[in-house]
Formats: sequence, structure tokens, C-alpha cells
Amino acid sequence: MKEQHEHLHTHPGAAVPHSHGHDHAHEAPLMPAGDGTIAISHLHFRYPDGTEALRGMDLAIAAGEKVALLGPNGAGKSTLMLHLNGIHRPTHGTVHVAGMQVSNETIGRVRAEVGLVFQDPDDQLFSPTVWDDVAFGPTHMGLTPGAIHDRVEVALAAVGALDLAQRAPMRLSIGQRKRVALATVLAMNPSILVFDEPSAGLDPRGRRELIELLQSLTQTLIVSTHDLELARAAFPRSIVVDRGAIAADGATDEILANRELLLAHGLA
Amino acid sequence: MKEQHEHLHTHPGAAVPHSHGHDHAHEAPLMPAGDGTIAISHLHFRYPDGTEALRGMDLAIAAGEKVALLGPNGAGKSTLMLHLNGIHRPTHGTVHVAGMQVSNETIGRVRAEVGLVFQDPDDQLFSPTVWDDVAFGPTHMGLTPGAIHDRVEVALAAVGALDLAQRAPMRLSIGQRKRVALATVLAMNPSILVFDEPSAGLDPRGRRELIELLQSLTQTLIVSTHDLELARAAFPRSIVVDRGAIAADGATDEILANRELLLAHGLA
Amino acid sequence: MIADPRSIGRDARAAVVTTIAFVTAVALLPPGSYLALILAWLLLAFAGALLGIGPGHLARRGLVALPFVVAAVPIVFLRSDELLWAGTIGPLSLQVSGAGLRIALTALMKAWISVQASVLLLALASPPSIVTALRRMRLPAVIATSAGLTIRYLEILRDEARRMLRARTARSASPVGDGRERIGGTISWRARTTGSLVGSLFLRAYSRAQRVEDAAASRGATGSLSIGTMPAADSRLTLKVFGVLLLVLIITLSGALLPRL
Amino acid sequence: MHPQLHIPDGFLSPQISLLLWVASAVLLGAAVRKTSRSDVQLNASQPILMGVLGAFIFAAQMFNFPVATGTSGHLLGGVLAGFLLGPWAGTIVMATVVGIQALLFQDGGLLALGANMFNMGIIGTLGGSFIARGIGTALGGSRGVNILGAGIAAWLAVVAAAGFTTLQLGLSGTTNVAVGLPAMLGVHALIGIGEAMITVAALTFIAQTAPDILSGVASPPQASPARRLATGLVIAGGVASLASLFASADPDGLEAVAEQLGFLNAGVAAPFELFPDYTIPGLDGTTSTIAAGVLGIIVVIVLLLAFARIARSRAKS
Ligand SMILES: Nc1ncnc2c1ncn2[C@@H]1O[C@H](COP(=O)(O)OP(=O)(O)OP(=O)(O)O)[C@@H](O)[C@H]1O
Ligand SMILES: Nc1ncnc2c1ncn2[C@@H]1O[C@H](COP(=O)(O)OP(=O)(O)OP(=O)(O)O)[C@@H](O)[C@H]1O
Ligand SMILES: [Mg+2]
Ligand SMILES: [Mg+2]
Repeated sequence: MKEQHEHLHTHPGAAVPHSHGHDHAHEAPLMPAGDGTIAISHLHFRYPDGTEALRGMDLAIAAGEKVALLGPNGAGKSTLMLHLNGIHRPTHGTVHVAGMQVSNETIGRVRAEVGLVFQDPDDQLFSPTVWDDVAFGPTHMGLTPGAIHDRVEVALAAVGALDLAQRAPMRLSIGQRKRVALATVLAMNPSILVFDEPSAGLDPRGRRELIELLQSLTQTLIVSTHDLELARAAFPRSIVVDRGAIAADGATDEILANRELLLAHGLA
Repeated sequence: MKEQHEHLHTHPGAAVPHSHGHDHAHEAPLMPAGDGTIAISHLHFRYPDGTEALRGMDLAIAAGEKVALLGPNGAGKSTLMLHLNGIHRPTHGTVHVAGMQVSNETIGRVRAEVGLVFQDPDDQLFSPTVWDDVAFGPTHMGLTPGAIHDRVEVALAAVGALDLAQRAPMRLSIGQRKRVALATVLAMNPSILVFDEPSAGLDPRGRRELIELLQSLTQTLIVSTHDLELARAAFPRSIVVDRGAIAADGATDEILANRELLLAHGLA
Repeated sequence: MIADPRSIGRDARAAVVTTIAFVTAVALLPPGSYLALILAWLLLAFAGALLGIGPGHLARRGLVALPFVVAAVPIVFLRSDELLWAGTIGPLSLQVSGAGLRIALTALMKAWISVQASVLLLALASPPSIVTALRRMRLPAVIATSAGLTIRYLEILRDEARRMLRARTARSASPVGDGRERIGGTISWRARTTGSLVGSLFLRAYSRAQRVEDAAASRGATGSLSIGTMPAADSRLTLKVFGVLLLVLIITLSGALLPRL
Repeated sequence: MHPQLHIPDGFLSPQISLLLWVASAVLLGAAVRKTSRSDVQLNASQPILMGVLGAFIFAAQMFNFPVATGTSGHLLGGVLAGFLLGPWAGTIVMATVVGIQALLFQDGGLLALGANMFNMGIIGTLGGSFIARGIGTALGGSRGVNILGAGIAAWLAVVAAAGFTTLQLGLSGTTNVAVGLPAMLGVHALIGIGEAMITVAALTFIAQTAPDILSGVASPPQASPARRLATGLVIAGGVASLASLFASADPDGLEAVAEQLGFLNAGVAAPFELFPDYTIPGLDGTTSTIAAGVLGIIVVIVLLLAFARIARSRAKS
């Protein structure tokens, strides 16, 4: 517990890793290559059991934007996020990520552009060591061992978890595991980061540190959360989702000030 | 989703069930029998692996008091709560619940007095239907089928979940599952209710309804939480736990106003 | 600076082979080879000392095999050769066979020593590195991957099980007041409850497997899944194999040469 | 768990250990080939599901319930795994679980691992699953009946695993089969009831709450009951011939068994006998014991067949 709190302060920026003095001759591993945009139109999705989880969504997000997804339990936030990565495919409509339409041809490149962090870090950390886990994505991308090594190191440094490299994920505290889960996707050098409920289960100090980390990221950022204060602190734009559709989209401050809207969508 | 929200409003009080017109000839199932007090002295607890989770706690809680347990991850809150139910036994020191010292002789009665609701409702709900799950406690206590039926019905009504009786707990929303988990212990008619992090994972509306439910309960109430606003809204008294000891104990407003204290114990 | 990933986890093949060879050599010793068994234990204790594990600790860990002694006890009384003692205790007429005693004692010592050998293996090599070593030794990939994931999720699922058991315990109260029927419910009700716990845990494990699958897919995994980096091959493997052969030779020869009792 | 079924090193003769290692390896190899041909349709990819469910089996073995004083219902999980994953994938999972129990928890020896995998992974899961499917199909193949079949198979699997454990110990000369077998079978006939009850309850629960998962996972390819039971018979026969293989591989063990049987004739009566003194008149001691074992297996299967017939005609009328 102790360590993790200190580290976040000493390595605050994911995009500006200050360890290992990366110069320009070196590939700067965490500067995303893609254009970081998202465009969704008429998105419908039905689960195999018949549940209509998404019912016509239109959405455009510019590169580098930071967007909070708000909405009640069961609104469709997680379902939407799984479309950005091609894990779910639209029943109708299209999803464009970094300029590519998500399809079987583009799926490999789409997954390289979109880093998805799951709510439960244990779902994401399945390798014997932290190092292996962070190396998993780059390895599947077919990078050279040298490049993999660089990616892993920079990603771990970015979240302040370099000293955990040789530890087993199961022996880490929740806060540490959340950080390593983030590193596993940072190592793939995505232009878009998607987090499902990053603050659940963290104590107030861990939550504050998470906010600082989110503020320091430069990638396009889409985060679902029930924590309105987190949305206010780190996300200029918010989207309210309810019953599979977008109920509101605008400046976070305005949305959070609209008490009627919040009440109507289970946010107050 | 819809139903659950409405029900909570129409059945706000756990202690004053208004369905089925219970008169005095009938056992009034949800009026606790015990005296609802807790007295802990010099409580030490060491886990089998050597972790010293509790290092000398003294604590007295009067009948009907509502107390929030605050503290960072790993402080010892859950460990303390498991002592109230005799699941853990002190390494040193004593725990008195409802006037009985927790021991092998009293354990059955202690468990009837203390209703423990765990953080993850999935741990608590293991039966094929909601009804079966709520009936588990009364059945284990050896009540007659008639008495079991009454207990279950009143407990479900108290949390506004009567209409869920035949559903499978696994298929419910998080908010619904939290409510049913509460009903499973209310059905045992305890004089003391102990909740571990009841608000985690709830959307803002679910959280507000939880607060209303907590406010309406008349039993002695001990709740651990990372949600300081919840503590402020529903608990006149707060106890700050850190490193297995009590760091502060007093009026919630005063504790939450003490910024230095909060910072020292990971609460800000 | 951080260590190279390829140095994380050692090539555990030598450790695995040594353990298996040692256990086999011990198993091959004929009944009554107490001296050879003591020698084998001394070798083990020496290896333990090199790894910083005291002989007392090792010996205690070895006791986990003891409950199995029940299986070997009858033979002491049921063989009729080398009668050591015969008489009656109460209604029972008993005889103790020397040969039976020798078989039981030898089996026990072998079990006790072999357990300590696996304890040492775990001290030398982490579970994941043992799996990797087995993969190198031609363990099929399906088994290796599923074993690796079993080890990974073992504690998580056991923890879930523990919490569920705890929740059941917390509601296992005895009645206050009257109108009691049968405390604890009927046996079939208890069995149903336990079955439901198992079923719930299965559904949780199943949906976790699906989420892990999604998480792996979103990082580019397709179809087959290889988890964990292979550590560099041990350059002194051949040398170590010779060491192992020597060890086996010592134990086996001592079994043949040292007097048996 | 079942300490009586996890044989530590030292109790089995090296010959027996080796033989069972070979048998387990061959059957596991077959299982790997079967599963990689993906005869089972699953939602999650095989190794991930198998790995996580392996951890599940571990955890499920922690659940118990008191049956009577001193005894508690417990789960081994072989038939459950076979039902949920299919016999072959289930066998791999159980064998992996048994292997990890030996490596990480010293629950069972390394040299004895082949035997333990054989008893719990192969007899318990592969054999158990085929018997379960045989019974289920023979009775009409409805879900309830399949689950009932799993319950019966779960009981058989535990009892058979106990029987094989004792037989292996006996052939290694470390236990007295004549006394040990009835005792082990008797105890495990009780323990097996717990296994059967939990298996049935767990499958019923899953069928009720998540029928989609169960149908995705556990619909066996349709085959005639005759074929299923024939498979069962083949397995039983294979097992019996393996038993005789041990016999010829370890004359010392044989001698010991013979000796014990002679001793048995001299006075100690076994409390539980399928055949008087576990011998068949007219054959010499050892051959007769093995023949009696094989006969026992056949009797059980014939009884099951008869039971299945009766139950099916009842269901029809
Ligand atoms: N695998 C599934 N099969 C069928 N229906 C599903 C599945 N997963 C989710 N759903 C349903 O789809 C809808 C949207 O669920 P989703 O998980 O996207 O909500 P969410 O906004 O993420 O909620 P939360 O805030 O609780 O995480 C819900 O009605 C849910 O019950
Ligand atoms: N089963 C266990 N074995 C060993 N140590 C444990 C066990 N459970 C908890 N601990 C340790 O005991 C201490 C207190 O843990 P506890 O779970 O009571 O904290 P908590 O205050 O409930 O934390 P959180 O807010 O994260 O739930 C911690 O150091 C924890 O690591
Ligand atoms: Mg979600
Ligand atoms: Mg806790």
C-alpha cells in the first residue's frame, strides 16, 4: 500500500516518462501513432439472449478528448466500450476508430489503437509475472524482443510500477493491480484509452491518485464511472447513456448542474 | 431497473412492515428480540499467516446507534466486522454482542442477533431463487414452515423486493442484489445489522435509495465505507480505523471536518 | 534498471528432473533400507540448508503425508511371517508381523522424504516456472496453458469460495424463541445448499473465463494463447543432469550395499 | 479433500507407478487430441475456460456439508467437470488439478502422480462421464435424467477411485486388499453419497439459473445408448486388463495378495463381500481375485442397464 502511493507522485505522467531518458533516435514508445478519433453512427446491439443493449447511438470524439460516460446500472456503457475494441460487433450501424471501420480486416490494427482496461484487474492480469503481462500485447503485435522490452519498461514507468516487474499479479494490492492493468494497455501504444469504472473499490487516497494519473494522460480517454466527482475532476466532456441511447452530451459542468437531467437518468 | 427504484419509496421502513397486517397475536417478525448492544475490549487478532490485523481495540456501541467505520484499504474494518458474528475469534480480548460474550456456547444465538451483509452480494446469494435465499437463515434456525414464510415475506417487503421472490439472484441487477442480500439477514430478525461497504458499485440513484433505507432502519447499525458522503448522510457517529487500531471516534461531522485527521488516515 | 525479461524465472528443468529422479531412486529402495533412506534424507537436508531451509522445517512439512499411514497399518497385523509378537487385547487376538512392520515403516519414511523433496522443488522454482519447464519437456500446450491459468486463478476462486462459505456461516444461527423444527435443516436441504454454492461458483468462474478471454482478445490474442515468456535455456543443463545421475547412483547403491534391517 | 485418494510417494511400487504413468499419459494424450479437434463447442476458448475451471474445481472442493457426526459431504468434482466441459476436456482439467495438488500442495506424490491422475482424473472423470452419459441417454436424455445420471456416476466414480487406489496399494504390497478393499469401499460408498448429492444439486442449480450455459457446454453428441454403454464396458474392460497387467508386472505384490488371501481364509472375515472371500472357486488365489474384480465391474454395469430399462419403461407408461 505504502509504495504505490509514493510512486504515483514520482512518476506522474504516462505520456512523458522521465526515466531512461528516451531521445528521438529511440522510438518514443508511448507517443500514439494513430489519430485517436472515434466515430459511431446508428449503433444498435442485441445480445444473443435478445437483450437490446444499444438502440441507435451516434457519437463523435476528437483526438485527445477526455470523455466521461455516465448512466445508471445496465445503461449500456460497458457494451458500448466493448464495441470500440471490436469484441462486440454492431447488429446495425458502424463504428470507426482512428479512421478505420471496425471489421474483420481492420480488427488487428483497431486493437493496437484502442487500449481497453477492464473493471476487475484480475480479468486482465493473467500471466505469471507483471512483466509477462505487460509484454503480452506487444508480443502479439509481433514486435522485436528489443522493442517489446522498451515498451514494457516505459509503460511500467508511466504508471510507477517498474519495481513490480518481477512480482506475480496475484500478490499485488488492488491499487497496484489497477496500475499494472493500465500499463498492459499503455504498452500497446494506443491512441485511445478506454477504462471501465476505474475508481471502484479504491480508498479516497487511491482515488485521488487515480484522478491525477487520468489528468496526466494525453491519449483520447473514454471512462465509464458512477463517480460524478471523478467526472468533474478529470473530464471536460460527459455523455449520459440510458437504456442504450445517448441522453445528453456536453460540458461536464453543465451536465452535472442539470439536476433534472441527473434525476431522470439515475444520477442523483 | 425501474421496479426496484419505485419499490424502495413505497416500502421505506424495514422495522415497520406494512404488508400482511401483523397483529400482536402473530409473532412480529422484524422486531428484534435482543438488546442490540456491542462491547469490545482489548481486541487483538492475528491471521494464521501472522498478519496482525487488529491490535487492541476498545469499543462500546449502544442499542440503536448508527456508526460508520472509516479507514484506508487494509485498515482492519472487515476483520473487525467478522468478529461481531463470531466468524473470527479474538487472539486476545473479548467481544460482547447483545449482552453475550461471543464463544462456542453462544455462537448460535449471536448469529441470530447479528445480521452481517457482505460487500459482494454474490457471496451472499447462493440459492436458485430469491425466496430460497431469504429463507436460508430462518430454515437453518429450525423455524416452522409457517414462521419461515412470514419472515421471508416481511423481509422482502421491507426492502421492496417482494416481486423478485421467484427470480434467480444471479440474474438481478447489482442494486436489486444488494437489496435482497439485506433481506436475507433481516429475515433472521437481528438486533444488530453490520454492512461491509454497501454502496460500492451502485449508481447514484441506487446509492441515494440505500441512504434512505439505512436512515429508516431502527436496529443497531455498523457500516464500513469509503464513501464519506454516505457516512455524513446516514451515520451520526463515525469511527476511524487504521492499522488495526481506532484512530478517532466521535461525531461524524466533526471527524469529516478534521482535514488533518482525514489526510493522516488515507481519507482525503 | 530492470532485469531483462528473459532472465525472469529460471529454467526449472534441472530442478524438476532432479526431484523426479530423487523421488524415483528413493521409491526403488527395497523394504528395510533404513540406512539408505537416512542417507537420502541427509542429502536432502543438505540441499535444503544450501537453499536456506532448516532441516526442522523440512521435516515438519514432510508430515503432511502421515494421514495416509492408515492405509499401511493393517499390513503390520495381517501378515503372518516373522511373527514379532502375538497376544490378545480385549476381544481381539493380534499378531505383529516383522515383515509387515518393515513394509509399513519403509513406505512411511519414503513418503515423508518424498514430500520434502517436492517442498524443496517449490523453494527452487516458482509454480509458473515449473509449468514452463514442463512445457519445454513436451507437455502439450493446452495442458501447460490451462495449468498456468489454474495456478493464476486458484487463489482468486478459493477466496471467492471462502467468502461464500463465510456468508453461509454468518447466517447459520440457532433459534431465539420457540416454534423450532429442525435446527440446521434436513440433510438434503444442506446438500442442496452446498450444491447451489458450487453452482454459483461455477457461474462466476465461467463468466470470469469469458472476461479473461475478452481481455486477451483486446490485446491481440487470437486462437491459441501462449502465456508467459520462456526463460533462457539453462546453459549448464548437461552438467546438472550428470549431477542428478550421480545422486541417483548414490541412493541406489547405498540401498544395495548398506545393510538392511 | 480426499486424503485417502491422494497416494503419496513410497506407498506404490515403482513398477505400478510407472505403469499408471504410462496409462495416464496415453489417455491424456488422447484427450488432448480430442479437445484440439474441438468436438465441444464452447463460448470461451478452450485453454482459458479449462484453466479457470481448473481453479474452480480446486475451490469447489472446499465446500462441504455435515452428513453425520464425523462425516461430511465433499466434492471431488470429476463427474461435475466432465459434465460441464465434456469428458475429454474435463479429464484434462481434473488431471491438471491433481497434478497441481501434488506439485504445489504435496497432496499426493510425484511418482504416484500417474496413479492419482488415473484414479481421479481418468476413472473419475472420463469413466464417470461416459457412464453418466450412458445412463442419461439410456433413460431418454432429458435434462433431469442426465443430471440424475451424473449423480449416479459421481457416486460410482468415487467408489471406483477408492477401489482402484486400494488395488494399486495391494499390488504394491503396502496394504492388505482383503481388509483394505471392503473398508475403503464402505467408507467411500458413504462419501460418494455426498459427492452425488452435491453434483446433482450443483447441476440442477446451473440448469435453473443459466440454462444457456449448460446447453452450450453440456449437450453430448447424440449417440445410441447401446453405444454409450458399450463405451462404458470397453473402459471397464480396459481397466480390468490394466489391473491384470499390474498383476503380471509385480509378482511380489501378487505373492503378497495371495498370502493375505490365504490368511483371510484362515480366519478373518471381511465385513463386506461381493464374492465370498473375494475369490472364485476353482481358480487359484490371484487369478481368481482379479477375475472377481472384473466380474464385479460387469455386474455393476448389468445392474445399471437393467435399472435404466426399468426406469425408461416407467417413464413411457
Ligand atoms: N452477456 C450479456 N448477455 C445478455 N445481456 C447482457 C449481457 N451483458 C449485459 N447485458 C445487458 O445489457 C444491458 C447493458 O449492460 P451493460 O453492462 O452495458 O451496462 P452498464 O451501463 O455497463 O452498467 P453498469 O453501470 O452496471 O456496469 C443491461 O440490460 C444488461 O443486463
Ligand atoms: N485472510 C487473510 N489472511 C491474512 N491476512 C489478511 C486476511 N484478510 C485480511 N488480511 C490482512 O488484514 C489486514 C486488515 O484487512 P481488512 O480486510 O480487515 O481491511 P479493510 O479495512 O476491510 O480494508 P478494505 O477497505 O480494503 O476492505 C490487511 O493488512 C489485510 O491484508
Ligand atoms: Mg458496466
Ligand atoms: Mg474490507
